[in-house]
Amino acid sequence: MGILQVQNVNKSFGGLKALNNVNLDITEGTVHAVIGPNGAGKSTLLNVCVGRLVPDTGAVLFNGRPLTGRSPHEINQMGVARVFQTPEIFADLSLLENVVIPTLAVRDGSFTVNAWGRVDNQAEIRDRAEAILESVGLAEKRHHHSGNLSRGDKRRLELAMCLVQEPKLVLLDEPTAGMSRADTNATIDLLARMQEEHGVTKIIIEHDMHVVFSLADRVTVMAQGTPIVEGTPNEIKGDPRVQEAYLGGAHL
Amino acid sequence: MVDFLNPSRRGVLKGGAAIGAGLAAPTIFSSQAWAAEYLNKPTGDTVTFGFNVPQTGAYADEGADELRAYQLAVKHLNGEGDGGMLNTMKPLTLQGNGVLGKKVAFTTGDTQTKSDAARASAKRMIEKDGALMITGGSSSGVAIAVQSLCQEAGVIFMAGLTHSNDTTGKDKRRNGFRHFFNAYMSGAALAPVLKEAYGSDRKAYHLTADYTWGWTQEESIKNATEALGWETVEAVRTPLGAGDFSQYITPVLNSGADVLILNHYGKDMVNSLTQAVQFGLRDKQVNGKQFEIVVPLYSRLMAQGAGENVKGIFGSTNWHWSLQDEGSKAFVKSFGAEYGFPPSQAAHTCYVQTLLYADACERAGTFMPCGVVEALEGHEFDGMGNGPTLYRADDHQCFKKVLVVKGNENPTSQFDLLEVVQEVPAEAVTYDASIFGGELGDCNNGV
Amino acid sequence: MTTPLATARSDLILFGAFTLAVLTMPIWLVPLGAGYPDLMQKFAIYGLFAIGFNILFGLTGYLSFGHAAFLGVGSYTAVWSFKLLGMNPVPALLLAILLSGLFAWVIGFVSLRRTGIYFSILTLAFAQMCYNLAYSVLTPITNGETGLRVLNSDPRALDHLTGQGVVDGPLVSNIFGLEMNGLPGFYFCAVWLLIGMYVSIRIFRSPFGLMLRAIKTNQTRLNYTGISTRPYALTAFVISGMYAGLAGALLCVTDPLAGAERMQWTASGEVVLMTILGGAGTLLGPVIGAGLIKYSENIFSAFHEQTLHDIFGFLPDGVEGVVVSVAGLFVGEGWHLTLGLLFMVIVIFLPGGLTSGVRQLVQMARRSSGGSGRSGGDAGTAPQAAE
Amino acid sequence: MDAILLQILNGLDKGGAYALIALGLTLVFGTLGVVNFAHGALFMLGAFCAVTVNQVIGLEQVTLDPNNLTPWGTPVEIREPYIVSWLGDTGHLILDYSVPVSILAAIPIMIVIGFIMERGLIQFFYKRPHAEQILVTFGLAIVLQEIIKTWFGANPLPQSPPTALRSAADIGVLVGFNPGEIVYPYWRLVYFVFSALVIGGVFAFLQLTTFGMVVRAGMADRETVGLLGIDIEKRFTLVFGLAAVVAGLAGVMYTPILPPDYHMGMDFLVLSFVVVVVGGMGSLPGAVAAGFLLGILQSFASMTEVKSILPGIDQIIIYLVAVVILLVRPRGLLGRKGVMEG
Repeated sequence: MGILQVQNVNKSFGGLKALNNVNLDITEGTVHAVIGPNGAGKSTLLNVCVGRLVPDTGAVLFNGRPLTGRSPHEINQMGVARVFQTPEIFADLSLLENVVIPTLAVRDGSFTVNAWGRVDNQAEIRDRAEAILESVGLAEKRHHHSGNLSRGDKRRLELAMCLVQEPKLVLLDEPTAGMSRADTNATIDLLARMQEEHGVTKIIIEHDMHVVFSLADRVTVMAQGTPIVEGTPNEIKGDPRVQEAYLGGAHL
Repeated sequence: MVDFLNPSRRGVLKGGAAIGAGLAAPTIFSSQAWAAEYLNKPTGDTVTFGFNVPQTGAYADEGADELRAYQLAVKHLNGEGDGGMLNTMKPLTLQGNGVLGKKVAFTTGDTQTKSDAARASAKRMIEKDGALMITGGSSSGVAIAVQSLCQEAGVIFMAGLTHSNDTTGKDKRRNGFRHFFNAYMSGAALAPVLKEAYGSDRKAYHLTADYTWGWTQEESIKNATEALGWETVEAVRTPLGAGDFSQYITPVLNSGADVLILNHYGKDMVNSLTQAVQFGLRDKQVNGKQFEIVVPLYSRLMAQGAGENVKGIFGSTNWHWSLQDEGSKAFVKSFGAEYGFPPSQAAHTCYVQTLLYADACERAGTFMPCGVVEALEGHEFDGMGNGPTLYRADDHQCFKKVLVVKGNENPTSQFDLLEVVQEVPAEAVTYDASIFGGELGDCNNGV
Repeated sequence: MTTPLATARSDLILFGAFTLAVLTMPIWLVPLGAGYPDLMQKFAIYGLFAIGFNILFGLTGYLSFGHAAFLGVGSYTAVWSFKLLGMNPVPALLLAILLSGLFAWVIGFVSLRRTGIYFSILTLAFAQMCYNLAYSVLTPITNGETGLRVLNSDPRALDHLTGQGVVDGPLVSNIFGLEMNGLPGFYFCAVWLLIGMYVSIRIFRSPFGLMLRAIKTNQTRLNYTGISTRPYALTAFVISGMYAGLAGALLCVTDPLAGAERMQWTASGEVVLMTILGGAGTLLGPVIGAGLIKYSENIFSAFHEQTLHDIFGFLPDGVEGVVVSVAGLFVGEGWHLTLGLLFMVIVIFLPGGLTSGVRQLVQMARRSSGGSGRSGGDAGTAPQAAE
Repeated sequence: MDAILLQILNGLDKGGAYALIALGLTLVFGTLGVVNFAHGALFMLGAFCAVTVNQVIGLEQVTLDPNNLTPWGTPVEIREPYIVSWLGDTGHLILDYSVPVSILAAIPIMIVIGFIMERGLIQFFYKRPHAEQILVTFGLAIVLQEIIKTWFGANPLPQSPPTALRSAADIGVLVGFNPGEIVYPYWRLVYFVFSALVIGGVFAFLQLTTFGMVVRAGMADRETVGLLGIDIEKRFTLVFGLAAVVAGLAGVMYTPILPPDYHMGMDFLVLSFVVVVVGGMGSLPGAVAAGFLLGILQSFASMTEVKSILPGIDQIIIYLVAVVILLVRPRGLLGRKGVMEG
């Protein structure tokens, strides 16, 4: 049994069937890519997994516990982290503060009023935060305003914010979307390195085949709300159904 | 206890003049209070009055008129101008050379028609500018709030426009004095005139501003009219500043009432009267009688705001510039010459209050509040408009003629909006001081 | 871009300087014409109000348009405490903080279900309901238009117990006979202002404060970081409501009268303006904004033609007349005009408020004097929105 | 029965006014994303257009009568409007109809004011946070009202409806009530019809013109419309001008009901925001529906029968409705899902 199980999930928006009886089983420790043409339901699937959307029917289980009906912060506290298509960071805060917050969230839970101690006196939190910034290569910028970072650096920071929580599962929504070739490659390198160092289970939603084939252990192809093929990247490459799904997608 | 309230360098600090004056020593620490018998005892050659009037908000024009009157009063006290009512005031002790030999200076402030702001402004006058007397205001809430402040601080308060029974009733104070008339007196003065004009078989409908002044007026007018034999059909409270009163006016139409009494003041009165007239109330026949509207408290500024809708509508007022007694004529003449238009009742009451205070100081031979209180209590005077007047010792309320007025049908000018129907003598509106309760307490010199 | 870092030491220096400035107000305000007790009390009290408001608005970005309601609740509670318990300010303050906190909890609980302008309108609606009712049907509790005051006939149980029940002068709040008006009243408020400031500094630098700032920047991210944002925002709301209650109670300690206008939406708007004027999210800004607005309210409004003639008397006659009539538009009756123009100028040219304007000036001065801004800098957390 | 009918009439009339004021506010918010606290001031400026027009066409020739002195010793002034001395009875007629005539003047004046406001100030605040928009427009509102106060004073300045419309119409008779039971002022009926026409006009304009189409598209998705290469800036200015005209006209026609003073904008500001929010931010039909709903609810809450059960309900009804709507249906009555939903 995998770390994340999607069981018979259906989700419609008005008349549009976004997810049609989706089943998915993610093995712990793997990088699992979900690909498919626009409108295949990838993002909806991801939003169902993190609690942003509630499925019409079906369930999502994480380590055997249901995720459906829980709010995003509860799901995160269970060990699921999320990386957004456009990096979601605390743009008004410094890089260090950006990573201190998730560190605190792990130590103090979803709500603790700790209004008296100074943040900068919390040595263990700081050390962890600085260590993770070091590992993504942002240490020297730790006092900078994170809103001024380049897109690639924002992505690194966001990854750092996820990883510092030592999650069991990370969901990445098109982590290289809109990035330059150089930033994309840097991100791939970073993700690959992280996989070596931390070995966290990851689900990656992706368009860019280059990214998928560089990182993924397994790939699921979705079309029109349903997974159509699942296999290793090499198996997927040659599958005619995949070609058709993409070409068919072009027709649409 | 050491007195920290003593003024800091009055005269130098007047207004912002001191901003450039460099570092002035904080005299606030070098208190000389132990030497003074009373708060803010003037040590230089001037004595400071505090004119606390609404400069912003709905009553700003009334406040501006009050300020004009105050400035005129200061001129006259200091022997400038034509002297105004100083020529007619009887008895008169003032010399026309200031008060007790000191020139009168003044400081102004904005009450915003809010108790908080009014008290803050009055405190500044007392604490910073060294004012010995605070005067002004255009609503009872403010008057009562400032009056109790002056009592606590130990200066004299000469109320401006305030019409609630409470000011000299349950909230009266030894250090506070009111020249203006009140709701009870409005009722007492109006009732006989209404009876004569509209008969004794009438059904009245009250619309009342939903706050303390409105309630006291409603009660007073109700009592006075019911004593005539009128019946009160309904008394409805309306939110302050409602703007559109249509939802309160339409129920009047079919209520069976044949008189509408508007216990509103200021903008509320302007709006409710305008709208009531538009609803055709004055063209209506009910119970075989012509429907009538009554506005118990009138002011010229309100009449201006309501325009032609006031025509023929009865109400009461403290004073009107068309009065022909010597005092009124003298005041209207010097005010009109100075500013080009006649004074309002608020201006009159403020002018008179200033003169009365100054005269009381002169008579008492001191600015000490307790001395002034003594000089004003039970003081009888004449020649200030409204005929012979008594400052009653029991509640510090003035008793004098009350004017019943009617909206002028054919105004000859924009100021000629009200016509005096009757000058109701003081005896007719005098009441027993105990009926409104309250305690004057002791006078306070602030030391 | 790096900004100067706020360390424990720099905060201590800031607080020390602030303390010094507050305690010496009776000296340095005199040449500005504001060195009299009532205005200084108002500076301290409204400073406290704005500091509290800033904990909500400056940190979380939730713009409450109904904070005056808590000020009013604090005031009424304090006066009722005077009436029932006695003139000692301590129980009055404690009760006021407690009750306004409770009020804030209820209103916050409901209002925080929405964000943005909806949150603002909800708080505004609650405050306006409080105001309208206090002015009219709740008069038995609030004494309506006239305002709630302490009367000699009130029970004042504790006073009578300690034999201070019979007072022949005015009833003034006092601690062991030291009356809370004049300068002692100012210092009493100043102590509370300092406590309030200190607490605010602690909150700003604490993990809790960091979470609040994170709410302002990116609530979505915070949710996906495992933080439940609403309880944080509610706590901030309650804390700032308690500050407002404390400020309201202090208003009554220095002057035992509570009026309903304190709850009007314009009063809520005033604290918003104070905070933004001085600089929302900064430590000192709200206090400076509060001071500026109270100063203009009390000093500009007191100018009249004669004072203007005194000021501009040095000019030649013709010029003086023109200058006085132009200046007259902005003071006295026209002080609102000055205030309105001030807001516009500040918002247009200094969106971060006065404190950010000062900071920009300092940075420009530094740059031009050749001291190139150090990058990196010493240890500590970073771009603190503070100075 | 008659009481209820009358309150419905009151509600419709009030609702017309609320809807007119809220319409421009929600239009500006929906297209421009600006929270305009100076919108009330536009209403007030419109009302003062009527005052100005009245004063201009009523400009008086002043002759002094040296034989007749005022109590303060100056000659009595005899005033006669120039227009009357020139045109005689026609002059009287124009004076009598000065409020409706003001509309002609108010439209260009309000457009110009709107343009100046948008180009001179608002355009710099499109990207700024709501809080700053609120502050700067609030500052502007104060400045505008203080200017009006300096010029016109603080006292209300009464404006009369035309003589023919000054009294009340017995409309109950038309539907079978006894005479005098259901009477309603002509001018209020005029106001209601007028507001219906203006609202209809605005809707038709937005529905039928290309400009309107772009504006509606902009309300739905501002970025995309910008991407289509449409010069959205210029249209923003026009939208602001349109909002100013609607608010101004609401003000002009309201003057006979509420004698205008400098503060009337602030008095209506909070209320208009409540109407917009209840209707749904950025929803034009919502603003209209909410205007009428609140108007009618307010009228009913003021009835003695209701107040005896719920004392003070008429003081708070507007806010109570806002709270309930926001909690139960945060996007407002007719707001689109997802737009400014908090």
